[in-house]
Amino acid sequence: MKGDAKTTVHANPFMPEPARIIRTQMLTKDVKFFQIRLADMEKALAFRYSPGQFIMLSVLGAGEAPFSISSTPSRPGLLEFCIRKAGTVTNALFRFKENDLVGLRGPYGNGFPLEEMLDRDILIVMGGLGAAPLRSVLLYCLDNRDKFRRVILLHGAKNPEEMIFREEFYSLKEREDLECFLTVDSDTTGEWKENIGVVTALFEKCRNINPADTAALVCGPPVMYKFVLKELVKLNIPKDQILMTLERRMKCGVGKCGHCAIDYIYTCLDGPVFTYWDVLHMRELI
Amino acid sequence: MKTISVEHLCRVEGNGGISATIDGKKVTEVKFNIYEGPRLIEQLTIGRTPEEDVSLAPRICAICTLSHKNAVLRAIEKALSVKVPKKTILMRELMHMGEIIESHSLHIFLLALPDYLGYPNAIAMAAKYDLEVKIGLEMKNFGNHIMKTISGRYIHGENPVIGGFGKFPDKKDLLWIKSRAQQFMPFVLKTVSLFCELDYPEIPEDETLYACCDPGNGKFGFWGEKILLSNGESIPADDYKKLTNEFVVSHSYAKHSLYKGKPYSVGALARINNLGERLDGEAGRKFKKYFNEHWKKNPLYHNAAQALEILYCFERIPVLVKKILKDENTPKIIPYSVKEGKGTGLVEAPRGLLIHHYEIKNGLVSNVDIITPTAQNAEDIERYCYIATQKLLDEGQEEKIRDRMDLVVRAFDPCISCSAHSAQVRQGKTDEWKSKLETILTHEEPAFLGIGNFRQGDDAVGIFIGKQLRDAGQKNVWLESSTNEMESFWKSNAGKPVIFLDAIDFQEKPGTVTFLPLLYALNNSSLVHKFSPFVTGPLKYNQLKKSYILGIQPASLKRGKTISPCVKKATREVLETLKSRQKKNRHFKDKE
Amino acid sequence: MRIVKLKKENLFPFLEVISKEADLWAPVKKYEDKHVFKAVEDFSEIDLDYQRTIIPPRRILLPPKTNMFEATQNTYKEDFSNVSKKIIFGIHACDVNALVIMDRFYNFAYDDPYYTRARENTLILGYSCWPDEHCLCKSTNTHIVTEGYDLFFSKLDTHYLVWIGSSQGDDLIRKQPSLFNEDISDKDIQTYLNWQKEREDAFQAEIDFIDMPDLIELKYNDPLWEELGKACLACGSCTNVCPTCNCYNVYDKPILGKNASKIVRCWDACTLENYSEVAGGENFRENRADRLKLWYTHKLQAYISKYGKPACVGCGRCIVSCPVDINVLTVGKTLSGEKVDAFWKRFNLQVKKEVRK
Amino acid sequence: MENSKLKIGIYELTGCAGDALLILDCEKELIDIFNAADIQSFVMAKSDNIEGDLDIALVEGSVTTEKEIEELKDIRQRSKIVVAIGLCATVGGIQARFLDPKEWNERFKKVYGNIEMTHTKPVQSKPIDAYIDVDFYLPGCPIGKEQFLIFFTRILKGNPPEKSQNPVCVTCKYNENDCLLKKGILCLGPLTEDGCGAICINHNLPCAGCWGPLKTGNRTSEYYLLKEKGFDVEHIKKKMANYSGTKIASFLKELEKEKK
Repeated sequence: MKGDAKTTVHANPFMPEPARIIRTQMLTKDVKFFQIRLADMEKALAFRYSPGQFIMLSVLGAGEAPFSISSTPSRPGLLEFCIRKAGTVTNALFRFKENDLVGLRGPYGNGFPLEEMLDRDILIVMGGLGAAPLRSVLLYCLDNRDKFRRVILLHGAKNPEEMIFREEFYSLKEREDLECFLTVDSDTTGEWKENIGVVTALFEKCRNINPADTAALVCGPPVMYKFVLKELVKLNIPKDQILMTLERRMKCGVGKCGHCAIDYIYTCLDGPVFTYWDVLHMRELI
Repeated sequence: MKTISVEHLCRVEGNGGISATIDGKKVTEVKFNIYEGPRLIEQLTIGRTPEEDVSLAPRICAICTLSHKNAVLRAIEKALSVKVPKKTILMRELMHMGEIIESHSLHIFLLALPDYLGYPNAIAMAAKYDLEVKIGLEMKNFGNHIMKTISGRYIHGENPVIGGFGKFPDKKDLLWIKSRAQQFMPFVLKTVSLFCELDYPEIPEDETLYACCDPGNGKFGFWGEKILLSNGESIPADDYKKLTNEFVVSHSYAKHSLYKGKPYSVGALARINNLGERLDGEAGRKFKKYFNEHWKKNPLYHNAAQALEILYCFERIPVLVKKILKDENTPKIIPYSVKEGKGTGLVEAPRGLLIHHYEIKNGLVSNVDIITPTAQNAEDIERYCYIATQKLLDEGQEEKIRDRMDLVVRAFDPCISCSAHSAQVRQGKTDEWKSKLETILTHEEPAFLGIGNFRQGDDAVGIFIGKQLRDAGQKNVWLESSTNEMESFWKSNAGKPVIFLDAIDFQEKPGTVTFLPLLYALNNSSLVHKFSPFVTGPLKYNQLKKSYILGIQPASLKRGKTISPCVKKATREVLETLKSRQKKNRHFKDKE
Repeated sequence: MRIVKLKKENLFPFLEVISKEADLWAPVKKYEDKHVFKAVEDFSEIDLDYQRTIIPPRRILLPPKTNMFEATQNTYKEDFSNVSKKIIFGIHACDVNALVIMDRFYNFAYDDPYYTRARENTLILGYSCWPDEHCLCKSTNTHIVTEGYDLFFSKLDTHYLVWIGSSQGDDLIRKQPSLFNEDISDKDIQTYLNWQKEREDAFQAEIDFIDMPDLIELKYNDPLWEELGKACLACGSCTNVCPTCNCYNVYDKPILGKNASKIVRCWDACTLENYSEVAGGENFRENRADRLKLWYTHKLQAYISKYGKPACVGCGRCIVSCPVDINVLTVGKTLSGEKVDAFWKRFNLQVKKEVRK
Repeated sequence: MENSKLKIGIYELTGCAGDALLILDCEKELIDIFNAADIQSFVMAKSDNIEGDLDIALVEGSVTTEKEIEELKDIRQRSKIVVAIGLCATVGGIQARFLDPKEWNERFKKVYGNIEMTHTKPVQSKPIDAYIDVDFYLPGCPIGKEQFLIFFTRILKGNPPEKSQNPVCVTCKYNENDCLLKKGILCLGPLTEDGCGAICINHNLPCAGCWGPLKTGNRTSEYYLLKEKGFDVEHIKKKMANYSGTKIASFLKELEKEKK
């Protein structure tokens, strides 16, 4: 794969394509959901990506930033993002309304190794904004349900108000082919009917998985990794089947600007999805 | 009693205001207020290396930064005996042209012109007078371009250093400047006719004294080794203090200056008045065409004078570039090894005479004195505002006062940052008071008023000297001790200058004598005891400005004590000085 | 490959011919002892007797600030104004080798059109050099060229031997073949060999780069990095002068009065403070020590493990640029356990002494 | 997105007025500047100034009188965003050099004697963030034209530029200058914020530090380096302090301690 020229929307990999904001919705008090479609309908339908990849969104006058894709390639046309207000670009995006134009280029990064996940148990562990990239792979698995065995979702948030996609995951609980467990550290609303406690407590629910044939997908805040990884190892899932997606400063997305470099790895080319083994032998990854 | 004031002077550089206090039909006080806080620049520059000061001192002001640079370089190079080659001097002159063009065009087009055309600012003016605004902006940009090319950037360029330039500008950049200056000519001529033919109001008009650098050799120019006054006097650079005599006033962090007790003006108008005859070429022709009596007494003609100077600069630039390029060598920075010396640099900043004086010891700057144009103009600004206000008041046009004061102040193109750089208080030299007193007495016929308390130690000294003076035959001497006498004093001396005799604490050795403008003493509460209420009543503003205090530092002000010996000794000195005048002065002759 | 001969006096006529259709860049003197590459019109400015330019020739291909796009709300216009026909003449072996590394990098995975287009329009005319005490290129094996040049000039007494490295190089020669001749005599060959041998022996600085990946791994937690971090001024000079550094930043420069922007890329350096800062303010490498470790790991470990040779071409620029003597030579030697005399060492001793007090 | 113009005020406290002047020096852009925003107050350029609520206040100059403290607090209250422009506002300027109140008092007396100011009391020069919260800083003595225009254009659209933490050396190398420090010249490039374009070094002159101190600059290392190169310790300290205002006070104190 490496060394082969990859393609993007344009021959110039830095050139964004105008894209229109279709719908926005506040998910929590500082996370907003965006549905975006390339302005050119043909290009929108032809746009291909895989779960775990990211794209670069640019706002005229503000700049450009990487965002992981939350939608699934199995439903082409629309791209979805969960964006937290953090810097200049996201602040500008938050001011945008439906029908406004942004620049979009990508997709970039390696994405989840779907081939290797086929016919395996899929254990998805997400915390906080970690739900953004993992929702993509979750929806992909559900859309191609026959290609995977058990699909388990463990999702933790600080409190119900900060759980992104709360309503969506609620409704997923009704599916019989998904084992969906939600938890919050504390219930601030008084209406929470699911689990209360840290996400690792949910591992109780998946004692009977077949570790050798499981792909575990993890994404969340740094503190979460520490405990979740320990649990996954305890479950005997091989280190190269534990997959995680990581954040780094990126300016180009195509391995040129150097900002995401760790050793000889460029997070934007060789990641953002890494195995636990990668993380262990490259000290700086987490 | 009411006060009309312009809280924030607009379209001037820096933060200041002007106010006039009116009592019925009389203006009692005009204050040019400087809100700009104290920066103590001269204190910052002491103890630094000359190189550091060349970088620090010009930061007094953004508009005149290169004038300051030229002045500090002239002073320090003199102090360190650095002789720079002619090419470097020519390059510095070219750089100065840039500043004059930039500053003058900013002032006349963007700051002053809206006044005459009735707009709040130049941008609002642009809709109807787009050509004028465009010329102004382009001209200003060209001035800035010259400054950037030679000094490194628009403001606070660091390229000019002691002994030369860090990097000499390229030939092709200079040639561009030359050709651009030539292209500009039609617009420059338009500028001159616009500002010389403008209808300037006649209020205020009054003669004043003009001071500027004498470039020597009968030429027009922006620096020299002598100061030329419009009355024909000439003062060498090193004696600059004879002209400036800075003192502190309490309504401003900028100091004021008086020459022989009188305000004077510096700036473009001063230069054109004093040196206009020397202009040649197109500038000379325009001078002959437009110059008239009004230019000598109306500060509003500053704008016309500035336009003429712009023309002079545009004519001078091609000449300078040609001269610079004649010598193909690139001068290297002249090194120096001298560690001690002193020097004064005189430069004509866009808004007038700028003086930098440095003393260097052991390779470090040990004393600094910087006198800026606006500080020198402050007194005249107040005086002309006073005249204008009084005149408008007399003519019943009170509503015009505010705008007119604004206009007058702006005409001086005051540079408030410059003025608030803060000079050092000069404690008078031991016998400086003698010469000052002498000068006043040759020009005025003041009344003397001894004040003080006989039972309070050295406080008696004012009355004591007064008495002795009277006994010695001095005319018009009054004593505070009796109330009756005071009433007739005010009656018979209305409008006359007064010399107050008193013990004042100015923190010197007991027995030291000082001679100060009354304004200074008045506002300096620590100097004077129970003084202010006494004077502020009957004394009119104009009279107040002409008055002085002859003070003696007391040793003790305790009740019941008599005058201390050292103060007595000082009294004798004062008496002798006045007596020696007696012989020369006709007022004493009457009694003899 | 073909080798031809060019008389010394024919050099300028040759440059005259080839510079008709392209800008000629060559080393010129900027300071007493320092040179830069400049687009020259007046050949007398060219000074071939130079050691190394302050900034490597990569700046000609991708200048410190490059405009990428003129953008509006829905259009992005590529700006390739930096791309023009260029010939870089007088470039030394180390810099030619660095460009080979850069070529590989900018073509890897995605093609960077700003570099590749500029590169495709640029011809490389190498020139032989003589090492000084800072030249490390023999240790990195980049003191000779095997690829990456169109022509390479080796200076002999009265002639240049000219290697033709590409078809475009050959085209240049053919513009006026009469300037060249092909009868290289045995004497010429001998002169060349002698010169070659003398040059090999003239190298003074040396590091064993083969051990570097392991040493860096073994000394990952060595106090050395903290010591370097304490002295490092984080000025970014080492990266800016390095011929194989490529990091950059992108910013959006809006145009006043229009709903449009310029998208500008400018060189960045991993040794600078906010290199690894992400939106929200988290900085992955806040310590100078961490950032230095990244630089050295990248140059001396990662690249070697991946391609079998270091991402250092031994040009010596970091050695002459770093005010506190943190450079490939002092760091490399310290890693191999050799004693070095450098400011950062003395500084740490001094600091330690004062702490003890 | 919205087209209503932002209300902007440009204010000058104590300083050389160079930053306000620099805005006027944007001759080619000046009309655009006035058209792009609603300049409510800009005393140096216009007389019809309105002192009301503002979206953005640009403040230059250091706080040097009690009146200025009040003015500044008033500006803060009426403005959504306050930007410190220029060295004086960001670090206190060259006049904030006297860190010790006693020394300042002495110096003040030397200049003004015992005069009691009637219009406003003086205070020791400080940057504006000593009294109010500041949203953005534009350093420089004076600020740069390009830096100002980028900032101004971006902030008008609600996108403040990303803060750079680079030293002057970065641009200096872009301009292919030789390192003066390496040559043994006292250059403050590594300790000074980037943005001026490395003008002085382009002119073969060492950086004097006029853009103010780089927050993360490694002063200790450069101090020892200069000491080793034979510079007088007092001279190094003065040079470092000249344009650092109140911002490197703790470092200077640290040095004093070491001496003892």
